[in-house]
Amino acid sequence: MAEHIIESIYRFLPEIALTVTLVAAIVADLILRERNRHVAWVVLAGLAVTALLVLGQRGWNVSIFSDTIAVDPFAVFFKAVLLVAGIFIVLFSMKSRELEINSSRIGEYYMLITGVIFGMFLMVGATNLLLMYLAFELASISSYVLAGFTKSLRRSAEASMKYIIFGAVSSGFLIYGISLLVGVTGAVDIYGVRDALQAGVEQTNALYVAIIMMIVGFSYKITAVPFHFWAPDVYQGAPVTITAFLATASKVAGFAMMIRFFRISFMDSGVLASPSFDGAASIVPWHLILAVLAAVTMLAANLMALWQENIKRLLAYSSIAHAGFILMGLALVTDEGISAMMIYLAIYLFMNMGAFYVVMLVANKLNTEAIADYEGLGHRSPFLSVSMAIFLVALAGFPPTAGFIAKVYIFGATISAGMIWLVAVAGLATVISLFYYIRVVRNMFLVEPHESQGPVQYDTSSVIILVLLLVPVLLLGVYFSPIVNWAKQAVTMFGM
Amino acid sequence: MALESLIQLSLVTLFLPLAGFLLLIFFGKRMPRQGDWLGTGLVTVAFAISLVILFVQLAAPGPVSAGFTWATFGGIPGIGEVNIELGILIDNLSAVMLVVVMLISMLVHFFSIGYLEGDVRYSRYFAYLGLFTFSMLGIVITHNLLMMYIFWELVGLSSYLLIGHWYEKKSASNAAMKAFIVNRIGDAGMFIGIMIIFVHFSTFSFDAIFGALSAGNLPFESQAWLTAAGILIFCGAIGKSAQFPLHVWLPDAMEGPTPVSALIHAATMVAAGVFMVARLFPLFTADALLVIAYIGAITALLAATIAITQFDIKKVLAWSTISQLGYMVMALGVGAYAAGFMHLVTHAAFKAGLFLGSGAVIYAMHAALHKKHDHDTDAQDIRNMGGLKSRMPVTYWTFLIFTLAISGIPLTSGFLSKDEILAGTLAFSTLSGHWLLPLIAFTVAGMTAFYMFRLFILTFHGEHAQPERLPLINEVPGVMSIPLMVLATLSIFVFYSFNPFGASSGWLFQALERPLSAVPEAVAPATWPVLYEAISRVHTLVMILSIVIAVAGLAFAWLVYQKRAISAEMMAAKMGRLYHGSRNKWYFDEMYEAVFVNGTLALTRISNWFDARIIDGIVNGAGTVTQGVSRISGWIDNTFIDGLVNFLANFTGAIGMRLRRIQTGNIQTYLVFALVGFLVITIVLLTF
Amino acid sequence: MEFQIFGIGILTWIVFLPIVGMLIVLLIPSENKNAIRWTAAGATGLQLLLAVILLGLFDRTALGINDPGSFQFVEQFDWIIVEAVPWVGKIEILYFLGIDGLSILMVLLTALISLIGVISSWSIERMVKGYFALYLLLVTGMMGVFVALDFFLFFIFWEVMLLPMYFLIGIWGGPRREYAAIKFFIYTFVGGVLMLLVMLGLYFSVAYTNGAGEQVHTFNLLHMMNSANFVEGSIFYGMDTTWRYAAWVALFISFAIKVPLFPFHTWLPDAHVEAPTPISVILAGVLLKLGTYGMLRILFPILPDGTVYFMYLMAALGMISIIYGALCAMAQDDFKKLIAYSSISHMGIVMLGMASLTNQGTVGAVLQMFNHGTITAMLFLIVGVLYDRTHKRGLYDFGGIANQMPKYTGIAMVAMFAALGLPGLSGFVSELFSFLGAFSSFRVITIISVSGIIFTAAYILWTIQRVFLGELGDEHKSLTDLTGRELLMFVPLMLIVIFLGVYPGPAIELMNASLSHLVEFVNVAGR
Amino acid sequence: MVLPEWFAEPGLNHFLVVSAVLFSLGLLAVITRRNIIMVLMGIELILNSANLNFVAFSRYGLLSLEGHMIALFVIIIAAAEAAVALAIVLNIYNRFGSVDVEQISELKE
Amino acid sequence: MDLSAVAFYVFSILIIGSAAIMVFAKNIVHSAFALMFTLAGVAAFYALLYAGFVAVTQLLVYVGGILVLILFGVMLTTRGYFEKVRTRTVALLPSSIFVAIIGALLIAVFVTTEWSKMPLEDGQVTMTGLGELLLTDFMLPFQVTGVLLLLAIIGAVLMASRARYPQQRPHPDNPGHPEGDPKGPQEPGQDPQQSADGDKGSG
Repeated sequence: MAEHIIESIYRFLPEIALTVTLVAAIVADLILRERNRHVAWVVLAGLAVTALLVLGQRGWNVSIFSDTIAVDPFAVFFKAVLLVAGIFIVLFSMKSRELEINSSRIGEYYMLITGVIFGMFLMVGATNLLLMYLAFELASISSYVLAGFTKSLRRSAEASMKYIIFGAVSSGFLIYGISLLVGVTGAVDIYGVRDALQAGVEQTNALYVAIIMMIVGFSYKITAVPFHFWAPDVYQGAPVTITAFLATASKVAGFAMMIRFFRISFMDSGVLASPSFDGAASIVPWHLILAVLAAVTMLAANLMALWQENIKRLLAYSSIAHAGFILMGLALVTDEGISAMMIYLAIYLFMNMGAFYVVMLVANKLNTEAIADYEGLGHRSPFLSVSMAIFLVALAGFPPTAGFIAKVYIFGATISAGMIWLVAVAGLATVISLFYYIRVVRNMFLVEPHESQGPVQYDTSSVIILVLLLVPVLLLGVYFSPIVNWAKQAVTMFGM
Repeated sequence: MALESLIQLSLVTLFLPLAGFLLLIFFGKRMPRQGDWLGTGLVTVAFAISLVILFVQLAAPGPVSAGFTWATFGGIPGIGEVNIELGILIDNLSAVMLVVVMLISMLVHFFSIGYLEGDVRYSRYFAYLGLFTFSMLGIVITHNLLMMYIFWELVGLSSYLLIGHWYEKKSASNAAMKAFIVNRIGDAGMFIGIMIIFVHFSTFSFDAIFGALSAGNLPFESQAWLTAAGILIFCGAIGKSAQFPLHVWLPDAMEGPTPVSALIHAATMVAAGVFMVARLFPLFTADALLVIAYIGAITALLAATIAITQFDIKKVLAWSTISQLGYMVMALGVGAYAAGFMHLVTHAAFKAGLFLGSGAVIYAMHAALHKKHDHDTDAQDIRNMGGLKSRMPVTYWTFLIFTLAISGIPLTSGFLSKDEILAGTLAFSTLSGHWLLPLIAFTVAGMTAFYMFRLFILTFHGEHAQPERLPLINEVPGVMSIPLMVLATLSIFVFYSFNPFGASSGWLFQALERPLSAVPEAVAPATWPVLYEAISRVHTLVMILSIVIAVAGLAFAWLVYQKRAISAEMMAAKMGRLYHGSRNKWYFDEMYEAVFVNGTLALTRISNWFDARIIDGIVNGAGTVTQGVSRISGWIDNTFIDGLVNFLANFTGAIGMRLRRIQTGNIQTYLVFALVGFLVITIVLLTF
Repeated sequence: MEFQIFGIGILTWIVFLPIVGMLIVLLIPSENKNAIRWTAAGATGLQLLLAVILLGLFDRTALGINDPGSFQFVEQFDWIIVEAVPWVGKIEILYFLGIDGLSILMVLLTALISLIGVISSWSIERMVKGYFALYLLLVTGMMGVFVALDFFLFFIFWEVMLLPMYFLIGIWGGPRREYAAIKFFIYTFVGGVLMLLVMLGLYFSVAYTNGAGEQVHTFNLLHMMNSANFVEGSIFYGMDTTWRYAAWVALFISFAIKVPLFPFHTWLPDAHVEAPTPISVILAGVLLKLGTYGMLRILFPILPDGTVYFMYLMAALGMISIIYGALCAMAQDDFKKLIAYSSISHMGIVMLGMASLTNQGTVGAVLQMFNHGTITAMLFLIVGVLYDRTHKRGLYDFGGIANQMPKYTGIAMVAMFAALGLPGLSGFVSELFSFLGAFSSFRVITIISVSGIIFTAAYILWTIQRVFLGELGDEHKSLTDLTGRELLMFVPLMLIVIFLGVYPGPAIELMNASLSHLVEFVNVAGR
Repeated sequence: MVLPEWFAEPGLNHFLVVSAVLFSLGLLAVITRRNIIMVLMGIELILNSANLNFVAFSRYGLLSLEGHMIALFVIIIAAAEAAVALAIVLNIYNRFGSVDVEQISELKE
Repeated sequence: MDLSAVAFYVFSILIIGSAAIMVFAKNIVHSAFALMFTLAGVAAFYALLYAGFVAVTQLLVYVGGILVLILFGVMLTTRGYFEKVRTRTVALLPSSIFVAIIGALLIAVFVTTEWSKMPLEDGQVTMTGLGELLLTDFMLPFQVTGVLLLLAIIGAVLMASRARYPQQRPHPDNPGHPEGDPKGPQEPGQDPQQSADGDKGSG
């Protein structure tokens, strides 16, 4: 046992590094006192170290801490993605003017960011149902606070309130579902669930309820319609850095957990849908539920996005819609689909982050989030607008941006799995999505600015951050074999 | 002379006018005298060459042709090769036609030097004449259908350009447009006919097509298709030769300069249809030829009835041209091949003469009116003329010869050819029982004599409408009168046959031997020996009849207009409706305007409306979505206005709007929706 | 055939030269307008030079289409390789360029029209830098589509064109530019999505076995054309299946939108009317050809069963486009809009010729694509010249300018009569062969279509009458004739129009082998 | 299954039924009570019902001590969540001067 | 019906009854006390289910911790004692029916399901066993819970506290007023009394 624990600890170094970072941040906050914004550097350093450690985990495929958490290529892939998101969010936060409203507490802000990342790390690796729930809560609780970080703003306060209520109820559903699943299968980890399902489960209805309740819990995290309602309000109310974080990293982690759960417990057990539900073997058409959720999500979110006036809110709906696209991959019950999801998530991270970053810069300078105020921006700040246009175009899925590759893979996997109706819905949704993305682009470029509006200035570091985001969005559009290969290999070496 | 050099000579003839066109269009304005000498000179040279060609060809044993590959299709493994050749065929038919075209063209060039002196676009005019001559020659000397069609259209273009020469006048540009479009209608038919031929035979060459037909290879293996092809190709002739029902453009085309009318709309281009039918004669089945004959007959009669009541000197001549073209077409239709074509040749001379003569009259009238600063009087209205005999003797005498020729009075060329046509129709009716054809032919002959002399008398005899103007009218200069004299000379019988009462012994008739029909015997027309026999039987009768009828017509006109023994007004009043119908060209223009022009315009409006309202719907809606939320309400209004597809786009947007409303801001509402989602999934899953 | 410059293949050069130009343009300070213009002219000029070199070296007998050995100037590299994983074989996306008889004329046309577009853009004064950067990007997209032989690459180039076009219309366009731009954008985007779906379906259905014995999924168009490469059990496996027909329809719509065929055409008049002159030229001159080119390159050989099955549908749509376009054109008061509708009509002829699946028909169609490119480019330039001078486009605003601007009128006449299909000018030749080909496949449809040439004559002549003939208005007495720069853009086009009208043999010879082979292949595979 | 008999001996099902009722009542509190604190109390009920399941499954079902373990963790998480939630509620009260859910709905369409 | 059955019914009535009171009570303080009884009842259930340790924890943490927290919350969010304690309940009837459906569904599923049973003996549940589990299988969750609690404390303090360093630095990029709230369409002006950093609450 002791060796196992030592071994486990060795395999657990990135997470430990994150914990250390958290502690270091607390200490730094105490030491630095009024210069506490420099905590960001501590966190950045910690994340960098973590990144190194994560890189060292490549190729590992072990299950540690008595099968509670897995360190496999799949987890490493997502950890890498989450770290990138985390690093960018910290960078964003250092540039954000909005956060200065509560600048005296900025130390805590970075601690909570670290905590969220830690929780997400656990989410992507967790194979134990309890740990899944714990990680879920860990990431959530910190997020609730972060959403309300600029607490003197009414919208921020409201956002955190809505977030926590919806989140708590959803996690209630999740744990209730877990309790039933545990009761039905008698296993507390997903391998046990898999084995039990393989052996056959008699309590079909209870299993149904359990799975549906868990899907409700997951769906909240990944903002699938109709469990997405919190998202637009929270995304709009939260500080833009946190919105970016929630819209990307949080979703990525949610998807990772969901994929692992369904992949191991259901796909590996060979428990797929069958037309008859009266058989003794418990067969849950979970993938059909997911498919319908994905379709509804894509359509509803895109339709609702059409009329938005607030850019953050628009991006919120856009990110909900993207969740729909991504969810398609899981509904296919193929590894193809899962690898497509991974590719999509990684790419989605960059383009969405980029869009939010521009939104933040604009808010910093112009103090506005209204889409109407983006009119003429293309003439006032070409670089910013062109970047924004590229991100939006990528989100819409145009070649030669990475967004196109993401769509290609997810659509391709869906077609390959034969779910033509789903891909047709996705195509329709894509067309609808064009309307609102292009509207922003139109405002930026096709409308002349008023004469009183001068150019918008930004500093070099902002440009560097933007370029760092632009490069992958463009590069992955024309050369994407590394990420595709990585994703595919990660899926191949899944779990145990 | 080697026969190959015929080809080269004909190429030279062909390209000289083109060279004239190109030089004049680019450099004309900078040349001395705007380059009229260049155009005229080149055409004169070309005329000389064409004469050489004619003599060599008449002496030669048979036709010569040569071609080159214009385009090649297929030819890869598995697919046979299709070569599309363009080339030249010189035989008696084309050699004669070549000379006719060049001669008239040359004379018209000379005449134009006087007639168009001082015109704004003087060099442009000669350039276009060159272009026309080139195109016309192309039709004449080609050895395939495609090239014929190509030049066919080019002739239409030059006609368009020349009719519209004075395009500042709305009526001129309208007439040009009308000419082109009406011709296009005929050409479309011709194009379809050519397609039928080509798609089956994979060649455009006359020889190859006739050869294949003779071998019993029919388009789509059907005689009906062959007949259809023939009739469709003939549609081209209907357009170009102004046959009923596409005859409406020719009178309007008189808006062009008068020499142009002489060249294009009397002598050559309008005869191209006749030439084409002659050229493709072996292709036509008996049924097709019958259709052709009737079209010709109807045209001849229709135009003649209209010509009787017109007052514009050029319009009368225009209708008479149509009528004569109908004659020629009818002749070919009944199988009187040589007669029809001969009439083309003789008609070319005297009708060009008539037009040039009328041009001279108009020129003189115009000059006189100009001197009096009278801009209201119509220089072309014969009611404003009269008594010109004394002032324009050369014109008078030449005009008289032309009028006699067209009326078919013996000793003229017109008598020779018309006589043969009448004989042909009568012979045909004895063979087939279509007695209507000779009836029309003879009636028209009488009417022609009548209306031509009506024109002649009203113009040159009697009192001038405004006697004080008469002294101002002067004879035209030599450059204009000499062509008239040349043409008058050519309207004498001796140039065509030494026997003034029988063309069939003349060189021209002999040279124009009717080709053998290539169509299967069952649908072929009566062969030439059979028809010739019938003609021989009726020939004497016809000759007597035709002379009687022509003289009767002449005499009647003399009585009415010279002697005033019968009042023309009273006759008109008695005729009542008939008179008005004739005066108004039987309302063809009005009818076409109402049906086709307005119909098309209505169709365009409908299409446009459909395009803007119905089809455009979806994107209208879509575009509005992106144009901003600020206009939502206005946009919703549009929902109910725009079309069906628009509705769909709006529907999408509306769903978006509705869906948005559930985002109330109340967290508990959200939870309820989520719970509903949960409940629905659960119930669905547990129930099914 | 190999032809390299600095070790890089000529096709890569020809595709990416504009991108190089774009980067240079981006580096030039925006005040330096002339340098930017000259850079663009240089890039497109070099491109044209390369295209002419291509033409010179082109082997007319090579078949191309589905025969990998006979493509010319081929450049083939692995671009994206995903190694085999348990559930799916090796995946490859190629950087695969090459031309055959089908594309050579299109490459030439693109290069030519691009250069002429730059010359015509000289008068653009607003945001010159952005304009030319986008313009050059657009040119790369167009050229790329014509030389790509990998579906993925093709699609990328296809979509790359969209955004520059949107901005070029949306920023530099006329008063309703925004509407026109979005309309164009949405239409084409819908087409793009449909194409994407079909492309992915094909990709999963097609796999070939490579030298190493691995099963490789590929976007290589040539592999897709081989029906033996369709994996058994995949969605597009077999012949004449519902899914194959569905794919055919989807792909057809996506191309038809670009053509544009009735009833997918309504973006065109708006886009044309609002676009600045050079963009109209590009749009009509090149962009519309992409649709028909795509059909010949992709739709016909990959889904021959659907092509044969839906032949009559295509012909009928072609027919409707011809007549409907002509009728709509006749109803217009706006010169530009009229030409836009005439494009619909003329592209209908292309469609009709292609649908016939005959040798003459397809050759005529491709030739018509080329000729329509040159002729309509001229027509739009003609409108542009007038618009530059008077800022009016209404057909009733003019009259009698023939005397005032003789050179201009002469050139306009040539262009208009070429559009009308007058023999001796290039338009006739291609219409002739299109109709001839079509007639052997569809008699009634072709006969009805031929009536379209009458309407065409009507609206063209009417236009000539209204604009050039008649009395010259006083306000136009000061109009000046063409400048040297303007002549520079017209003269080459006019020479081509006349040359191909008089002697089309060489042009036909260029594509004869490939298109014969295509027709043969489709007919054999589809029946 | 005869009813009285079923009632006679409370087993797994009985506890689960109580848990279901608790769960429903929790939901009811969450969606009907306008006071945020009441909503939080409802959430506590939901968590309790889940916990009850775990323990019941430990007692009768396939689980053994793991169920107890999980229940313990859930209780702790519930506490943490409650603490944060109440802090957020206090913040809300400071901003809005009210803890009525309905009034805190400025973020909406 | 044995003693455990009696106990079961007694406590279940207690739990459900007080939970119902909690949900339906007008007065929030009443609700809080009703919640206490529910929680205690659940603890009793745990005891009935041989989960003594869990029962104790439930009492300690819930009744001792969370409930007190809630009561504090109630007091801090009401102005003056029992003045505005009464809270509204809206759409009670439809909501109740709706929730009843969910409940009925759950109950139906639970009742009709034949559960696999492996009853636990009383003796199996030992503190040692729990402790061993905690240090072996549940080692990681145990550790993670620590982090979670730490973060929860940081978060709760952050949300409930006033600013530590009232002074503000101007942003390097923009010397303007840092308070500026990016204007969203739904962001009305703030209540001056409640404006930034005027936090009255305390953790």
